[in-house]
This record gives sequence, structure tokens and C-alpha cells, in this order.
Amino acid sequence: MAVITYRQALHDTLREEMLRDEDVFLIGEEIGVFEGSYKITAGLLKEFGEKRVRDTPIAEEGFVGAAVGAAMLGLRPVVELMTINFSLIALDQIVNHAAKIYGMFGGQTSVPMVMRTPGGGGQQLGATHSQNIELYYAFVPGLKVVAPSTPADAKALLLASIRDNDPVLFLENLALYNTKGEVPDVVEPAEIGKAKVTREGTDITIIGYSRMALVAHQVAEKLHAEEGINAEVVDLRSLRPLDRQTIVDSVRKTGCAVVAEDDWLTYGIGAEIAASISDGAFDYLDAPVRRVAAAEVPLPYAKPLERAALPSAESLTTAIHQTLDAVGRRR
Amino acid sequence: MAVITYRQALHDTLREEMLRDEDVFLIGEEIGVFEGSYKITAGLLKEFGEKRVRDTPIAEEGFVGAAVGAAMLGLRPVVELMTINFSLIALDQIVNHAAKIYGMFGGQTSVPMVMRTPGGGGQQLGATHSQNIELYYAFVPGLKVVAPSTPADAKALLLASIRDNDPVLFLENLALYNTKGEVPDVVEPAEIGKAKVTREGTDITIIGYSRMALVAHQVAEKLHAEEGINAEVVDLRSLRPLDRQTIVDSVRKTGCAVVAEDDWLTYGIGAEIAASISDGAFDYLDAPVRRVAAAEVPLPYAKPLERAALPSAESLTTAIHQTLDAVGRRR
Amino acid sequence: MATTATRSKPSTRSTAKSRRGSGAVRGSGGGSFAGESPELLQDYFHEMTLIRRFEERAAQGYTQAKIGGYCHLNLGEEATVVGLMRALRKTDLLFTNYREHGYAIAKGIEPGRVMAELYGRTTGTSKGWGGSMHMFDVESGLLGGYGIVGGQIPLATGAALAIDYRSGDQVVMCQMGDGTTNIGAFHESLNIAALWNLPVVFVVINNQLGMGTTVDKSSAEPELFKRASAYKMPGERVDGNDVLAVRDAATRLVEQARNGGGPALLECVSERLKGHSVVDPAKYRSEESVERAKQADPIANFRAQLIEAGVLDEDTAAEIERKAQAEADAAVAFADDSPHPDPSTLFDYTYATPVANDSRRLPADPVF
Amino acid sequence: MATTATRSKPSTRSTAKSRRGSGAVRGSGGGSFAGESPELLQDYFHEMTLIRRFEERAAQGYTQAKIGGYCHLNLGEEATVVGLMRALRKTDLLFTNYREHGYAIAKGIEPGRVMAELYGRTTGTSKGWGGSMHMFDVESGLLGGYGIVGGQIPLATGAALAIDYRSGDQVVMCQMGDGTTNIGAFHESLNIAALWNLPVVFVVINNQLGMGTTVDKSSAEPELFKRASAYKMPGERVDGNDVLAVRDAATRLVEQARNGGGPALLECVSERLKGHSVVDPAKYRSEESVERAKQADPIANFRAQLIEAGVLDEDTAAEIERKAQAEADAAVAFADDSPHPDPSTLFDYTYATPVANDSRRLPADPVF
Ligand SMILES: Cc1ncc(C[n+]2csc(CCOP(=O)(O)OP(=O)(O)O)c2C)c(N)n1
Ligand SMILES: Cc1ncc(C[n+]2csc(CCOP(=O)(O)OP(=O)(O)O)c2C)c(N)n1
Ligand SMILES: [Mg+2]
Ligand SMILES: [Mg+2]
Repeated sequence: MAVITYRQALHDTLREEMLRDEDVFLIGEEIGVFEGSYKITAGLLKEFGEKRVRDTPIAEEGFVGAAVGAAMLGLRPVVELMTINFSLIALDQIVNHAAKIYGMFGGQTSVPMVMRTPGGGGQQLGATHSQNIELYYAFVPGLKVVAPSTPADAKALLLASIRDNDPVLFLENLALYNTKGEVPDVVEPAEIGKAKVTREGTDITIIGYSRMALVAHQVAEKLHAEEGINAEVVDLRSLRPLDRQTIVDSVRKTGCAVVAEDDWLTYGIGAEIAASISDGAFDYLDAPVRRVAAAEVPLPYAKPLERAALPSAESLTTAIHQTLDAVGRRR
Repeated sequence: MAVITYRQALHDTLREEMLRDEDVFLIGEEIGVFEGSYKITAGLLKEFGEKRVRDTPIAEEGFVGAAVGAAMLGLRPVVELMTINFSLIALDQIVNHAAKIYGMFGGQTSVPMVMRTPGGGGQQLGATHSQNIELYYAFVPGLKVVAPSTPADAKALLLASIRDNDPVLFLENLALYNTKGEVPDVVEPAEIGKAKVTREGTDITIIGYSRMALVAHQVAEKLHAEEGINAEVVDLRSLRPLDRQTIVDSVRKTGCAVVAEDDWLTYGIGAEIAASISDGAFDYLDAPVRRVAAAEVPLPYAKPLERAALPSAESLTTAIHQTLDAVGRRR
Repeated sequence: MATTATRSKPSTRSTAKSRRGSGAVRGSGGGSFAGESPELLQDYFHEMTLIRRFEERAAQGYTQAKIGGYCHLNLGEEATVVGLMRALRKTDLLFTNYREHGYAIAKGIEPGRVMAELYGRTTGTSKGWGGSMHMFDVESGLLGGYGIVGGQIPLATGAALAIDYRSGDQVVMCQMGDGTTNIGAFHESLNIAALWNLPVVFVVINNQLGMGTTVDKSSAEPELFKRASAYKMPGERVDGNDVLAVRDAATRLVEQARNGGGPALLECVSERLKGHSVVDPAKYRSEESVERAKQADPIANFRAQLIEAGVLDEDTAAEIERKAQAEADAAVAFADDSPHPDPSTLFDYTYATPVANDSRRLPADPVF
Repeated sequence: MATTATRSKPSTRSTAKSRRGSGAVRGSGGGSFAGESPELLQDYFHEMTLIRRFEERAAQGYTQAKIGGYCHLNLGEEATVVGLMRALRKTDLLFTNYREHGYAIAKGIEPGRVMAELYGRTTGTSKGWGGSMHMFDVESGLLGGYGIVGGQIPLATGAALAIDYRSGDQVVMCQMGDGTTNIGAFHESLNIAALWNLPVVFVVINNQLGMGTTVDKSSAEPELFKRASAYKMPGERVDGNDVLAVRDAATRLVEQARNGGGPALLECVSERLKGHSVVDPAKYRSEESVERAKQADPIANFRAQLIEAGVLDEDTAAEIERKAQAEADAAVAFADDSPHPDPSTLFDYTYATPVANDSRRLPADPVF
């Protein structure tokens, strides 16, 4: 068991999988000579050479599509999309090709590829570089979408994603790269499609994924320490498929829930979580499911504006307090 | 008052707006010489010439982006995207540029443009040509998204969209083009952002948009005629902004609701509708909000498979029956 | 990579000339069929005719509502189709656009399975999941017809990358239309292919029309093969109505790619005999252009030339045509007799690796 | 449109030569500054120096956490920036990428407002909403810096379309980096611009690096100006370290576009003095390449040449440098003194036309 960063967990896993399987290779912008915009791939070009670590031109549609084509022939490309914002340029290749090829041709060829990409705001990168648009992938049958929040899950889910025979969108987050956590010495691939209860509790269910799952966990611990509130935390880990049962089981126990998400509220990931809770725990719910999400604006650059627009531990705490008040469970 | 098709309503409105305002021009693939893939623009090239009706190369990113740039200078381009599936190629220009330019530059230039595009399955066009991905636009602050279901609304909303100073995604549907309805001789622009109760009722609320709003209305009429069920039908008309108040007011009255949508269920438009109903009518709801949506598969070509996968009057009727059963209101 | 080498074809092979029809001396090695095996020439004639008959039956099936969706035919492009496919080995890989029925047949798929796909049957090339635009067959090396304009180009480039990665000796051919050279994916992919010296030959079928848009209204450089120079890639233009010219040019470029010479762009100038798809009456087309297309009919001309050269006589020609018709008819019969997919199979192909909590909900099913 | 005209510059203006530094005879009309007004030359020197000083202060502000996000500087590209901007009229329109501080200044925006944008203040060019990558000013004709690689190219093309639509006499200049020529938007837009003969000049700043990727690792045709020929568009290469050469080439192409001659592609070969952005230590860069960039420093060389030619003496040069420094410092002071935007303005710029039911919810607000 070692304590390492999320970045390190990703790096180590890529390296190990490349050592394990010759068919695994990395492809993306600035992942080789530059060692990755966020340095996930540092050192790998030197170790594996240009064949296995392929710097591409700035051509997201072209190189993502090339990865799809290579995967059709059985290679296992791991694509780095520098940030999820740039993935829009590749969306046709992902949604109309990677996600469709298995079904559209009647199951004759699969597309075993991983697309790693960070989302997230809060770095003053402005409206076009701060988005959380995982919804665009989570919505699409044929894709799998995972969104780990801890180094251990990052490792277990990246292993699973690389070994999976379907296209997997692997969501990272700029704010998670430097976070640390324990990672076992031997990690088994996680089961894609399963959420995890990362903290058991009885007062309220907090549901999150990626960065907000971590924030949710921290808020829950703090509420427990400071106010004796005993919140259950569900880390979705997989956005497609969505593990509704784990969410609903928790809410059937607690009777109320708050969803914490980094994306925009209307039509965001949280909408499905809230709707599913209503579907599966209707008779158990004591208050509407609250959603804490980003303000619906093109995210401004200036710090005071950006801060006001993004969800945080504070806004999550407010929503939890208000929900507990509504169900009369505030201590 | 005349009874005309949805296609005719679009065509007439485009023509009238072009006559009214020199700055309005049409741009898109095959809209001129070919007269439009779905013939909405038939005759307009002949009437207005190449300057006002501009056939483009197959280059969705290029010509949509060019329309954005032209709109920044005050022209009012009306873009035709042949089907919404092809809009993925232009998504970066729409989401990262059209939707952001007003906010990102502090309100210095607006982008008065309309993107008309049909969605819809059911024509055996296969997985890549049958999608309902309006969610990709409805999710984005800075865009407005309208989705009329009748010729009269098509006209009123297209007028409003063309005269609006923001980028508007105007959703059409392959299955609506030949549908007919009454259109007043003089049509005022509709107010974007407002839903409409197209049928008053007290037993249940059915919510739809675009094709499924029409299906919902037909189903409601049939249920009334055959079973005496008195359903209220809400046609969303605008997906962004979303008129939650009209939906919630209806459900507060009826106590139960079914959402009818052509897109995939998980994370689809209906998820937000269901979540919002829970938010705004929690204490009035007698059963979970049912969603009738497409099966989550890459849509197959073969008719029996396609038919099984898509929502219809039959599946909507089933869901309404089951919901009324659940609340004990089936007659 | 060497410097730009955009060679245009010698004038005996130029479009202008052979487009005028059978009167022109066609130039396979100097006006005759010198050096060509008569069997092979008959075989080409047969295959071109089979594709013609097949497409006519497809159009008919569409009118009878046996076929749905969009249906784009290879009518008029048979010489190109057959010439290109003869340059490939069975193990070579082909990516095409949606106008691919003829390619499927010429790459070696049973016509019955191609028609069955159009009919949406389980015996079809994609088990009825793909339809006209989405044929696929691993064994024949057809790695897909694709309906999104340009969508096949990055994929084909990636397949070539995989071949290169594994030091294989296959070559990828990537077919597309003239209108498709204006989309971003074309540019990004040709650059990548050239940069990495991948074994892929890009082939542009220049039928001079997108849907109704002429090539000069859509491409600022309408001599499309010249676009290869933006990637320091060899580019060539060939008369797409001349099956041997197409075969020879394609073979040369395919073998060059196979031998490490890198990618190339081949433009085949041809004519679309009918509308963009079965439902398009092509009213926008000038009489002159329709007439020109008719005159250029590669099958009629090839037939006449083969007869003139003594490779065929009328009887043999008619016999081949009867055979082709019978094969097309048999394909229809096979398709018509094949089963429709069962709705219970709807969730069979969402994922290759089964996954927890996958949705298998029909429209009327509740979430819980 | 005429046939392809890709002209490479005469060798006196070639990169190789003037890159060696001040020793080379630079060729504005034959080795001297013949015909140039000394005031103008001093003005260029001042503006280049101002941009240098400004960028140094920007880097400092970033280190002090006064500036956030990404911050890309024009260090080393000052001759290109000034040369290009002097080819434009005030009413001409400019679209750039995210590396645009210098352009904003040279197009006529007060340095204080540019710095204020970096500081995220209401007095900034985008009222603090845009930051380093997203400057905008209608009055100066800067229609935006854009952070998405290639995103500005379709927009610039569309602006040119609007000018053409209204028969205006403006010209659009669209700036981009070398790495950007590989993205689809480049291809689609150049084709459209050429097809419709629009008044737009595309300018590639070839600093020979994407982030860490060299131009020959990203472009199969590294002589980027040659790519214009794929659109039958004139393409030229110029020494980006030579402010006069840049100005002259750009002026010629801009005026050509203004007079109905259509679009063109101008490649300015230059050097990036520092990392890709302020935080990039550029460890991947070879010593030789760093040294070459230093030697090519367009400001040091221009200064030496102006002194050698008697246009400047040491005192005047130093005076100009002091002035530039003072202006950069004043810009910082202005920025620092300017107000931060108030969080209550968060919903001010989502829509230009107010709309019913617009969401104005903060993260902690309930839906109802
Ligand atoms: C991205 C995209 N845009 C538009 C279309 C609609 N469309 C289908 S075929 C076609 C014309 C293609 O012309 P060309 O490339 O010349 O091929 P051809 O049909 O002549 O074989 C168009 C515009 C599409 N399928 N995909
Ligand atoms: C679509 C997209 N992909 C990737 C990036 C990340 N990125 C920002 S700048 C850059 C390099 C651009 O190089 P070049 O065009 O040469 O411009 P330079 O920075 O040298 O001025 C990259 C890859 C982006 N902003 N947008
Ligand atoms: Mg064509
Ligand atoms: Mg560069």
C-alpha cells in the first residue's frame, strides 16, 4: 500500500499495461516529447519509443478516428485528449463511429479503445476551456464512461478500461491530478458499471462523481466531525452504464439526497440521478433531490465570477443543510 | 387561416423573413440547386439568388463557423444542417464559439443566427442517421433551443428565432415535415422559452416536444374519446430555456406525469423534466414520473428492430395506463 | 518522403477523351487489349454487368418498399469499382462511403448477402443492422461502408496504422466521393497518413457531383488529385470509365504503399448515371450532363470495345449478361427468403464486453 | 481564380539568412532602409519593444498570481506582430489565436486595457470575462483571440463573407500558428474562402513549434505556405523576424484581397523565445534551437540595424526603451487599480436578447 497522486496512479497504470500488452499504445497531442500537457505520460516516450507513444498533429478528429480504426484491427489505443473541451472536434468519430461500429455492423468488430481526458473548471481558463461535458458521452449507447475520484479507483478503472473491448471515455479532472490516496500494491481491474458507497451513513445520501465525489466525501466527513451529521456518500464511478440500484438502495435508507456535480444543472448528469431516485425510491423520499451544479453561464475568466459560478464544498454544505432542514433531520 | 404542412410553414417563413430583412440569408448543403434534402428551401435560390441562398461544400464545421462569423458582423444567417447527426462535426463551432462569443468577450458582440436541423429515427436510416441529440444543444448556456411540433408553432418560433440576437438551434423532425395544421394568416413571433398547454386535462400530464408532442396530443385525444381519460398535454416548444413553471403547474393539478421523448432515456431530455417535476411538484406527485424514450442501442436498420427500439403512440399509451393504474385513477 | 509528385495521366487516358464514348481509341497499352488475358477481360465485363444488374434490382426493391432508408447506387461507376478492387488482395482492407454495394460484391461478398443486408435480413453482411450504407465483412476485408461523409477516412488511416504497427503486409484502400475532399477529416487524415508513412491509398471517386452540387462549386481546386501535394503525397488522376486504367493506377499505388512507399491519392473521374440516391430524380441536372454520362457508360463502352477487339462476341456478351441478371435475381430471391431479425435480439450488439447495469429497457418499460 | 501561385520569397528575405542575426544584410529594398521614413522605423522599434516589455510584465504578473489561466506570450514574434498590423487599416478586422497580447496592442488597444484583461478586471478588453486568450475590441477591429486551436478560422472566413455580402471594403486577417494548419477547420475554411473569393488573408505564424512538437513532426508538408495550392490560393513565405518584409508581404496580400483578388495565405517564419506558455520551461527544446531563437531576436537585430543605418543612435534607442518600459509599467498600474467584476454580474452576458425562464441559479440555489 502506497500513498500516491492521482497523476501517478494514471502514469503507473499506463506503464504497466504497456509492459503487459504489446497491443496497448498511447496516442495524443504532446504526450511524448512534451511529456503530456498535465505530465501523465512523463517518461513513457523515452521508455517505449515512438511506436508506442505517438505524438500527433493537432487534429483531434483525425487521430481519435485513427485510434478507432486501429482498435478495429485489435490494437488497444489509449488516447489522450488534452482536455474534454477539445474532444468536441472528435465527437463525430466518437459518437458516430467508435460507439456505433460494433452494433451497426451486427457485432462483427469491436472497438477496444480508451479515451482519457480531463474536465473541470476553476483554473481561470475561461468559457471554452473549463467545461464539464461528460454528458455528451454518458448519453451514448455503445460507449462506456467512467469517472474515478481517487488514485486507487483511477488505477482499477483504467486497468478495466484498457482491457475492455468497447470504447471507454475515461474522465479525469484538472483538480484531481495532485490529490493523493492509498493505492494497494496489487490492484484488480474494477467492474465497470458499478457505483461505490465510499462512506456509509443514515441521514442523507450525497451522490457525486469525479472531483465532486471527492468533495462530497470531504464534506461528509466534516459534517460528521463538526455537526454529527451522518451522511452516506455514493461515488458513481461509472456514468454509463449507470448503477441506479446502488443509488436507490442508499436513498431508500436515508430518505433524502443531494447530487453534487461539476457540470451545468439543467440537463446535467444530476438530472438523471434525481429522476432515477424518484423512479426507484419514490415512496422513501422525504424531500426533493437537491442538485448542486454550476451556474448556467459561459464560465468567466475573472476569479470572483468564476468562484461564484462553480459548485464547491460550501455550496454543497448549504444544500445538505437545507435538505436536512426540509426533512426535519438537522441536529 | 390555412391548413398547411410543417414543411410549407418553414418554407414560407424563410421566404417572408428574407423579403423583410436583407440581412437574413440561408446557408447550408444542397439548399439551393438541390432545393434542400427535405425541400424546405425549394424555389428560394431561384427567387433570391446565390448571395441569399448559399450552397456550401460538405464542411459543417467550416460553414457553420462561417455563419457564426457573419453573424458577429450583424448578418442573420439561417443555417440548414441537413440532419442533426451531421451537426456533431460542427459542434465545436456551435458550443465553443457561437454559444460563448457573447459572454466570453463581455457582451461586446452577439451572434444572431439560426441553425435549422431535423432529428428523428424511424426511417430505417441506421445508427448514425437516426439520432435525437438535441440534448447536446439544450445543455449549453448561451444557446437557445426550440422544438416546435406544429406548423403554426414552426412559423411562430422560426420568426422569433430569426429575429433573436442569440444563436438558436431550431429542431425539426423528419416525421413532422408532412404533417399538417392550421396556420393563421398573420403570425406573431412566439416567445422563446415558453411551453404551451396544448390540451387541458385533469387526470395526468403528458409532456413532449417536437414529434412526441404531436404523438402525445394524438394519444391524449384518443384516450379521451375511447376511455374518457382527460389528459393534459404540455408541448415544451423550448428546450433551453426550459419552462419549468408550466410543467409544474400542470402536474400540481394532475398529480402524475409521463414524459414522451424520442431520444435515449438515460440522461435524455426527459430526465430533466422528471427531476424538475420532483423539484417543483414534490408534494403533489402521486407516482414517479414515467419516461417513454428510445431503447439505448445504436439504432438498427432492420424494420422490426427499429420499431421495437423507438417510442410510439402504443408505448406512450401503455405508460399512461400504467401510471393511471399506479395512482388509482384508471377508469 | 520524396518531393511532391502529382502526375496527371497521359492524354490517351484523359477523361475528356474516353468520356466521348466508344468511338475513341482507348489506351490500355496502346489502343488494344495487348497483354491482357481474355478471360480476365470477360471476367471484368461480367462483374461490371453483375453490379449494374444488382443495382437495378436494388432500385426495384426500394420501390417495392423491400428496402428502406437511403439507397445510393454505383450505376455508372462500375469500371471504377471493378478496377479498384482488382488492385487489392483479398487480405487488403477496404473502407468506403455509403455508396458501396458494388464494392462489397467486387471485394468478394456473395451478392445474396449484400442484397439481404438491403432487405434488412439476418443473412445480410451486417445481419440487417446496417442497411445499404453500412456493409461489413471481415473475411472479404470490407471494413465498412460509412454514412457520415468523410467518417471512413480517419478509420482507414487508423487501420493502416495498425498494419504498420504490426509490420503487416496488407494495404488499406479508402474510397470516398469528390464532395468529401472538402471536409476536415480528409485533411487531418491525409496529413497523418503522410506524416507516418502509412500503407493506405485514398481513392476519390470524382463523379463530379455531391448530391446536386458540382465539383467546381464545392472544391476551390477541382482537380482533386492535386490536393495530395499539401501533404507531400503523390496524387494521380485516372479515367474512371476505363477499368484497366483504374486497375493499373491503383495497383501501382497499392504496391507502392505495400512496399513502404507510403500513402497516395488516386482520383477516378467518372459519372453518376442516376440520382444521388434512389429517390432523387436529379431534376437539377443539365441535359448535357445527363447525355454525357450516358455516352460515358463504362459497361456499354467496354462491351463494344471487347467486341471490336474480338475478346467477346455478341453471343458470349449476351450470355454473360444473362448470367449476371440471373445472379442478381438469385440475390433477390436469397434476400427475400431470409429471416428478419427478431426484436428479442435488440440488445445483442450494444457492447462487446458485457457490462454491469447495461440498459435493456424497451420504450414502454419503467426504469424500476 | 487564377492558377496556383505559390511564390517563395527571394533568398535575401529567406529565413535561413536573416535568422543568423544582425550580420546579414537585410533586404528592405536592397540592404538599407531606403525609402523608409525614420519616424516610422522608430515607431516600429518602439512598438516591438513595448510588446516585449509588456509580455515580460505579463509573465511577472502570472508569477505573482495576478494573472491566472493559460498565458501565451508573443516573445520573439514582435516583428511579425508589428509588421502584420501595419498592413491593416483600423477598420480592417483581425481574428487571432490565444497568443494575442501583442496583436491587441499593435491593432490599437490601450496596453492598460490589455493588461487589465489579464488581471481579470472590468476595464479589460473583455471586461474580465475572457482573460489572456480572449481579447476583443470592436473599435480596434480585434474580433477576438480564441483558445480552441483553429476555432478562429471559420469565424474569420464568415466575417469576410459578411464584408463581401455588404460589398464593404474591409479585409479580414486571420492569424494562426503552424500547428494549427493540421486541423480540419483550416482546410474547410481555406476552401470556402477561395471558393467564394472572400477578402481574408490567412497568416500562419510558423514559430516551428506547436507546444513541444516541431513543425516537421506535425505537418507532412512543413513548407506551410504551399498548402494554399490545395485551394488554388496564393501562398507566400516571409521572414517573420523582418518587420518590413512582413509588412510589405502582408500589405500586398491585404490590398489584393481588398481589391477583389481573393484570399491568400502568408507564412511568417519566426521563433518562440520562451516556452509555449508562461508555465512551460521548454525542457524538450534543444540547446541549438534555443540559441538559434536568441540569435534571431527580432528586436535586438532591428535595433542594431537601425543604429548601423543611422536611423537610431544609442541614446534615442535607450529613450525609446525607457518609454516602452514606462508604458508597460503604466499598463500594470492601470490593471492593478482597476475593479474586479462583481459576482452580481454573473448572469449579465448569457444572452443578448433577454429570454423567458433563463436560469440564474447559483450552485447552492434550489431549482424551485
Ligand atoms: C457529414 C455529412 N454531411 C452531409 C451528409 C449528407 N450527404 C450524404 S452524401 C452527400 C454527398 C457526397 O458527395 P460525394 O462525396 O461526391 O459522394 P457521392 O455521393 O457523389 O458518391 C451528402 C452531402 C452526410 N452524410 N454526412
Ligand atoms: C482543438 C485544440 N486542441 C488542442 C489544444 C491545446 N493547444 C493549445 S495551443 C497548442 C499548440 C498550437 O501550436 P501552434 O498552432 O503552432 O501555435 P503557437 O502556440 O505556436 O503559437 C495546443 C495543442 C487547443 N487549444 N485546441
Ligand atoms: Mg460525388
Ligand atoms: Mg507554433
